[in-house]
Amino acid sequence: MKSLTRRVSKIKTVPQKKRDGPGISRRSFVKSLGGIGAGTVFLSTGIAKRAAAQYGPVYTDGLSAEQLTDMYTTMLKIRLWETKIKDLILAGGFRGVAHLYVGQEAIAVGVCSALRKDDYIASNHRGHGHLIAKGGDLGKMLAEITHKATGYCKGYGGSLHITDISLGILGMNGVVGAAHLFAAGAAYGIKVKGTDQIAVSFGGDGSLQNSFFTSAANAASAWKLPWIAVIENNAFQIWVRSSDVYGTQDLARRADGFGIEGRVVDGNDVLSVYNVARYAVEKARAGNGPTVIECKTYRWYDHYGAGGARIGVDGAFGLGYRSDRELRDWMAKDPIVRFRKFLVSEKVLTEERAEEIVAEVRQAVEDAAKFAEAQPVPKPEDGLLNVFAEGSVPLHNS
Amino acid sequence: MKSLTRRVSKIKTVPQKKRDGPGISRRSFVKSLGGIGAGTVFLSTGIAKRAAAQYGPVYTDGLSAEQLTDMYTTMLKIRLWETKIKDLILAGGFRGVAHLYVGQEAIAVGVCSALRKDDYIASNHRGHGHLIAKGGDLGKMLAEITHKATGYCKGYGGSLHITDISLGILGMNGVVGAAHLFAAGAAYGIKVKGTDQIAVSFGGDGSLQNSFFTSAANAASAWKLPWIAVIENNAFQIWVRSSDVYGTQDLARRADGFGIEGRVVDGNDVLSVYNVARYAVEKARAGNGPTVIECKTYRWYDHYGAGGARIGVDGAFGLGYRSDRELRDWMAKDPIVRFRKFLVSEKVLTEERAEEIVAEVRQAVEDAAKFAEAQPVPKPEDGLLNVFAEGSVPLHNS
Amino acid sequence: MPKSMGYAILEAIQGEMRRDKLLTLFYEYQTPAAGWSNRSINLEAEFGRTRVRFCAIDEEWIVGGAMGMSMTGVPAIAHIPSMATFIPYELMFNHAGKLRHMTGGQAAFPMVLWADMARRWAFQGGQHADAGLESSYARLAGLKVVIPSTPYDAKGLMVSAIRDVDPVVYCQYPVPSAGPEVPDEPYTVPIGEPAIRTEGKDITIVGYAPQTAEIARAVEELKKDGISAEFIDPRTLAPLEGVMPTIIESVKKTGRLLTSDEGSYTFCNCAEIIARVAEAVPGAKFKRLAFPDAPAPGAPEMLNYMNVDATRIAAAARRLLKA
Amino acid sequence: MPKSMGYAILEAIQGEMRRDKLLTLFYEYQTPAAGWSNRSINLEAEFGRTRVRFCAIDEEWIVGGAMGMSMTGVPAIAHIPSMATFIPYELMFNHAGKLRHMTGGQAAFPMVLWADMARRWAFQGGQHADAGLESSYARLAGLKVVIPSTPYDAKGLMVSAIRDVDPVVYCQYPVPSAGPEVPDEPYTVPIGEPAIRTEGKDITIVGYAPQTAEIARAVEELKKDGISAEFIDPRTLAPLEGVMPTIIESVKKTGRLLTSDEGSYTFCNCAEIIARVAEAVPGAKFKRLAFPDAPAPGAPEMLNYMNVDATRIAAAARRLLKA
Ligand SMILES: Cc1ncc(C[n+]2csc(CCOP(=O)(O)OP(=O)(O)O)c2C)c(N)n1
Ligand SMILES: Cc1ncc(C[n+]2csc(CCOP(=O)(O)OP(=O)(O)O)c2C)c(N)n1
Ligand SMILES: [Mg+2]
Ligand SMILES: [Mg+2]
Repeated sequence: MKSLTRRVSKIKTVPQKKRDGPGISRRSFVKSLGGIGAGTVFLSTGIAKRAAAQYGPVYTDGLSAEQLTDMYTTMLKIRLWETKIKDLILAGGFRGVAHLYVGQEAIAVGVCSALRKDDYIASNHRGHGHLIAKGGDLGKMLAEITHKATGYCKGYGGSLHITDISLGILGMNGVVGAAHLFAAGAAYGIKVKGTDQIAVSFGGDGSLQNSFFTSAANAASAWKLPWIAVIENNAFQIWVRSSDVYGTQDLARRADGFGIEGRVVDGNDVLSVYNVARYAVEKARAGNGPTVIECKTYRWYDHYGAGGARIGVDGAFGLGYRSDRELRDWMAKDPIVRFRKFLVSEKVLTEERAEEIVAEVRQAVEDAAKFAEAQPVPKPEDGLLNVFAEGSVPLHNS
Repeated sequence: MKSLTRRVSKIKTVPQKKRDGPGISRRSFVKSLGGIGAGTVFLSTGIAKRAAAQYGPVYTDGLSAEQLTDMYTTMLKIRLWETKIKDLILAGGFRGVAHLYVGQEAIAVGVCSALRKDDYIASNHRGHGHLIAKGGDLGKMLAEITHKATGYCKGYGGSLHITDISLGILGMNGVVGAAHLFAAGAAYGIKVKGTDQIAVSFGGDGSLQNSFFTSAANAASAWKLPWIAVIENNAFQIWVRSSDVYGTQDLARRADGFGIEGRVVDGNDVLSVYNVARYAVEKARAGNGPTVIECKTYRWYDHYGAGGARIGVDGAFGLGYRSDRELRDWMAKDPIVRFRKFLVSEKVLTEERAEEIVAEVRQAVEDAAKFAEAQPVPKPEDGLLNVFAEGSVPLHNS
Repeated sequence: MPKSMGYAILEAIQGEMRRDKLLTLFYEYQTPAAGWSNRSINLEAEFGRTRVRFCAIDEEWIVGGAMGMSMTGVPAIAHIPSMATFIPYELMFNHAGKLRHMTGGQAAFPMVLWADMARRWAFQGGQHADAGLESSYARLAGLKVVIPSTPYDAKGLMVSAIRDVDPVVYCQYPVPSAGPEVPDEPYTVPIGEPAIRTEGKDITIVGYAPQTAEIARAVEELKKDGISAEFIDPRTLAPLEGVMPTIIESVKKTGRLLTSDEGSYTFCNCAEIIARVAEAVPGAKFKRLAFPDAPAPGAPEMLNYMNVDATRIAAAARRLLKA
Repeated sequence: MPKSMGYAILEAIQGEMRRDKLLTLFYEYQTPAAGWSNRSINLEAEFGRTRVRFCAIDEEWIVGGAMGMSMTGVPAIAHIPSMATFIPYELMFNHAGKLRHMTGGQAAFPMVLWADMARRWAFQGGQHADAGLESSYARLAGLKVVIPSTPYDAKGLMVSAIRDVDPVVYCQYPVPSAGPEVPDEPYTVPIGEPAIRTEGKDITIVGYAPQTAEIARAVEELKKDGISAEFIDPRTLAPLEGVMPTIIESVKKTGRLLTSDEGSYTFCNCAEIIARVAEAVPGAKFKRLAFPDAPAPGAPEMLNYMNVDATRIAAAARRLLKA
């Protein structure tokens, strides 16, 4: 058999300045104001102060109205695109599976808004939101979820494994917790390359116990790796309540044992998440090591699929392991409604514009669904490819 | 093949009173004084106070002179028996290997003196000391280390695997960290049985990273298991300094992340170790959950075998990864010399009696060596036994 | 309604937990309860949360905790999910499998590693659709590995596994109900005994769990062509000493051995069986069917192309008879 | 003084680290330095502690960190000790081996898992004296597994493993120096090519690394009896597609295959080879020698009784020739 030989790596250092994310620091805020064209609204200092009082002191004032609107739009994309998937599943005959992220949108968007395009994220089974926030294409994602030949993974992987290395997306992963270790490894690679990238891993409250997290945390702490672990504490591991199987209430405490800073944040508040993420990102970029961020949140749907859900209705009710009342309480804290109210009250958006965006996103979701539907299925014999970089493996069924 | 069938387990609850260890509580101290025969010296309250000032407040006053003398004797047993092994290795032709415990005796003896006979310990590769402190027989241990048919494991396991379930010794183990998990499992079993036993695991500073510790700590914390992890921080993992590969200085901090109490103690001071262990044991027996105890110490010999050592001389010098000066500083803190001084100054022992005990232990060590030497080697075909409880496995080499 | 495999297993555990007051189950999220109409089992409700303990996502705890517990005389069942089967592999390898021998017979692990197995499902990726993992356990000294193909065997083998003093890996594939009815009372299916599912004289076919239904269909197809196939289900994969005589006798009679695995080709469990028969029956002819050495792709188009099924088994049998 | 296997491997890594400025080594305590008289290699001194990184006792980090790093274009070598070989097994199984396929070709892991192997040493217990573990890796889809038996192959296979874009498990058994001299310059031994160590016509013997010396001695012994044995060292254990034609050709010629493993019998790597030959060469005769399905006892009396050695190999060959 032929082995494909790797090309020798060349060191490609990304200069500190070439930022293409929203990485505007407090110090550069006044400067960037000067360079803004007409039509871009900024949060006034008064608003920044009120936001600071509400969310903590640091970064919100660095966000332009455009960026804030993008964040709102992205949250909607996740919400409406996944709601569409839920409806497709309920309609029957769906060519795939999904662990819906709805309810947790503030986390993906808050974190990824603090990242550059060349930063890495490693994601888990409930990762659609992370990928959309990092720039994933709705159509190609849905094509992959339905195992089409032109999906992100050519139909091999499906929902659980959507990957786009070119966007820094190291992939969703079906093994709980693995993302933490791979991101920490990527963070070590950043040290070797000498770039100022960051590697972020997303994991649920269930992702702390297998050694993936332990190994990542120790290495990141010992060698100050640019690693950020985002723990989305939605209270459940399938139906198991984390409080029944863990000895601490705040999972960010796990970080203490490794000498890592652990922060707890309201995961339904996109600006709070952004603030903490931005802080952690700047710290890591400056070479000051890792942060663990625990975001308290709740998932609106069942662990998997669309059990308890209905077409055209938000949320999954009547599940044996949680009360409808608990869900309703959390739905009242809808991160999108909350953020939209803030944007409107602060005049970043008008109600009309906010509603227009909903319509635009809804259209984009319909387009994505049509795109995915129209895509071809994979060729049977392609299953033998891609085991190794070159060649195919032999069939053994005849 | 025949399968051996397990007998149905019967619940055997050990009543709280039937203590055969030194478990004399502060409250029973006065009572037990009444029952002491002539010739037994007790620490006076004055001494207890001075000890308290030096070591922390709690338990030393519960120890009888007899118990203190036993602790001294056991430390000497470990020291002299292992020194003998070192000399045997250097003499050549030794039928076995050893990771010497010399220098760390205060930890094994401090901890095991706080345990009952029916408590469990799970030990690691550097575990001779733990086993002797838990009641292991010097002759049978040496017979096992030299792979004799009458050793603790009939010659199969050797140094790394000495086990005596009847003494609560779940075994030394060659895989770093595994002991933590097995002890925590045993602790869960104690909960199922409803007894008030304790399970203690011993591990080095290197034993925290693999998931054994993480899994043990979380379960013990979540369900308040009677588990105590003793971390013997002797600074090195073979030649790797833990401070170079961990993000925290005090390894007891690792406990915090699990919501477990973590204590740091001078591992060369048997009474300090005993105090903390006793505290942890009483806490666990009362159903109040686990403790992690980090003991700072140093090993006098090389990681393994007798490199850098000489017959008749204490300590291994000239090792590339540590300075002789560092070793000498630690040898100056010899836990046995220190404890003996204390016992003499407090009149628990006279210099003469202390010296007599040295001679007695030296004799016991010589007897053990002679016993081991005289033991038969295993029968070749016995290698095929004990894979399963019944029968033997087939040979495949002809 | 016949009992499902899942129900049969819970019934086995229920009976043993009633019999042995210490027997304890660790699991993750696979609720140990099942039922229909007036029949139901709920182990947690019956035996309490200490003995029926749901755990964090921590397969090392589930298996390692069970090992530590079993070492001290509390027999244990450790239930782990399929994609995590190999997280506790080292524990089974270096400790459960070895320590009895290394301690000269002292250390005993009366435990069952109850491993969920996946199948080559469509619409999953390779992590959630693996099969054949039992051969990695069957390779380890000191472990027994059983793999039921019917609800009847599932119950009887679980009872045997729990009562065994040695560690047993119990592989549960999701297979449809078939075979004899499952009695309500406890009974054992001995570890180490194969089952001859169909007697025949022209060709021997060996396969198990996920392949049982396909092989059974292939045997029917072959019958139509007048070919009499003998179908043997090994039921125990380690140790194989008790299983091989039946297979070897059969191949001595038929001269031909066809095996079919849902797992990947290389080191699929039947490779070991073929190698043993090749040594014992010189001149026999062999054919091994299996999934390729590839992960399972999610798209059914690719997956079906790679899977073994009844038609392919029957075709291979016909070819082998002509060879 | 000829280069030892250890030195040859370090020389390979040194050359590749000079060639590729990102190549990074994670290890635990097996100091990557060696030398004698005026020759010496010290990777940490030459390349610095970032690229030559000693780690905590954390095989999951060493392998998983290397995987994450390699996914982002930083090729990596993960060196793990023998008794811990299976701690990162799940990582290699579910991730390194599967993710290229599951991501439709996107995810690449240009990494080498450099696994120390033990041998059936005396005076160790079974945890420190295991062998044959390579078959558990060879079983996993998407991984390449190589196993050098001489210092020359050790260097050439390490260079190939490092340059390969796919994950390679590199199994280093401690074997004495033998075979051709090791050039100072980098060179490759291709993955997937076996070596015919001795040509012969009466019987084919297959074995590797720990068994090489014993087989070589047995071949000499047999020669004295006028028996001409062909000794083939597979060198690559997965995928076997490149290796099998040579072995199959040989057995077609000799009609007899004898294999010898230091690992346990069941699923030893040669079981897969026998099963493949049995299918390809009907009528051939087979004999498999291996350690029993038991851990290795520490006492040499028991161990030697169980081990395969040159005398037993030669005797088995004679018997097989008479069969
Ligand atoms: C190692 C491992 N064990 C078990 C599973 C099965 N499993 C899939 S998702 C899940 C729950 C994950 O909970 P959490 O991490 O909190 O994420 P959430 O689903 O709540 O977002 C489990 C147990 C798995 N995929 N991987
Ligand atoms: C899981 C595992 N990895 C590596 C080894 C090899 N090894 C044996 S002892 C040791 C060092 C242990 O250090 P520590 O835990 O601090 O104990 P110490 O030897 O200092 O008492 C190592 C790396 C092992 N036995 N097990
Ligand atoms: Mg959760
Ligand atoms: Mg140490």
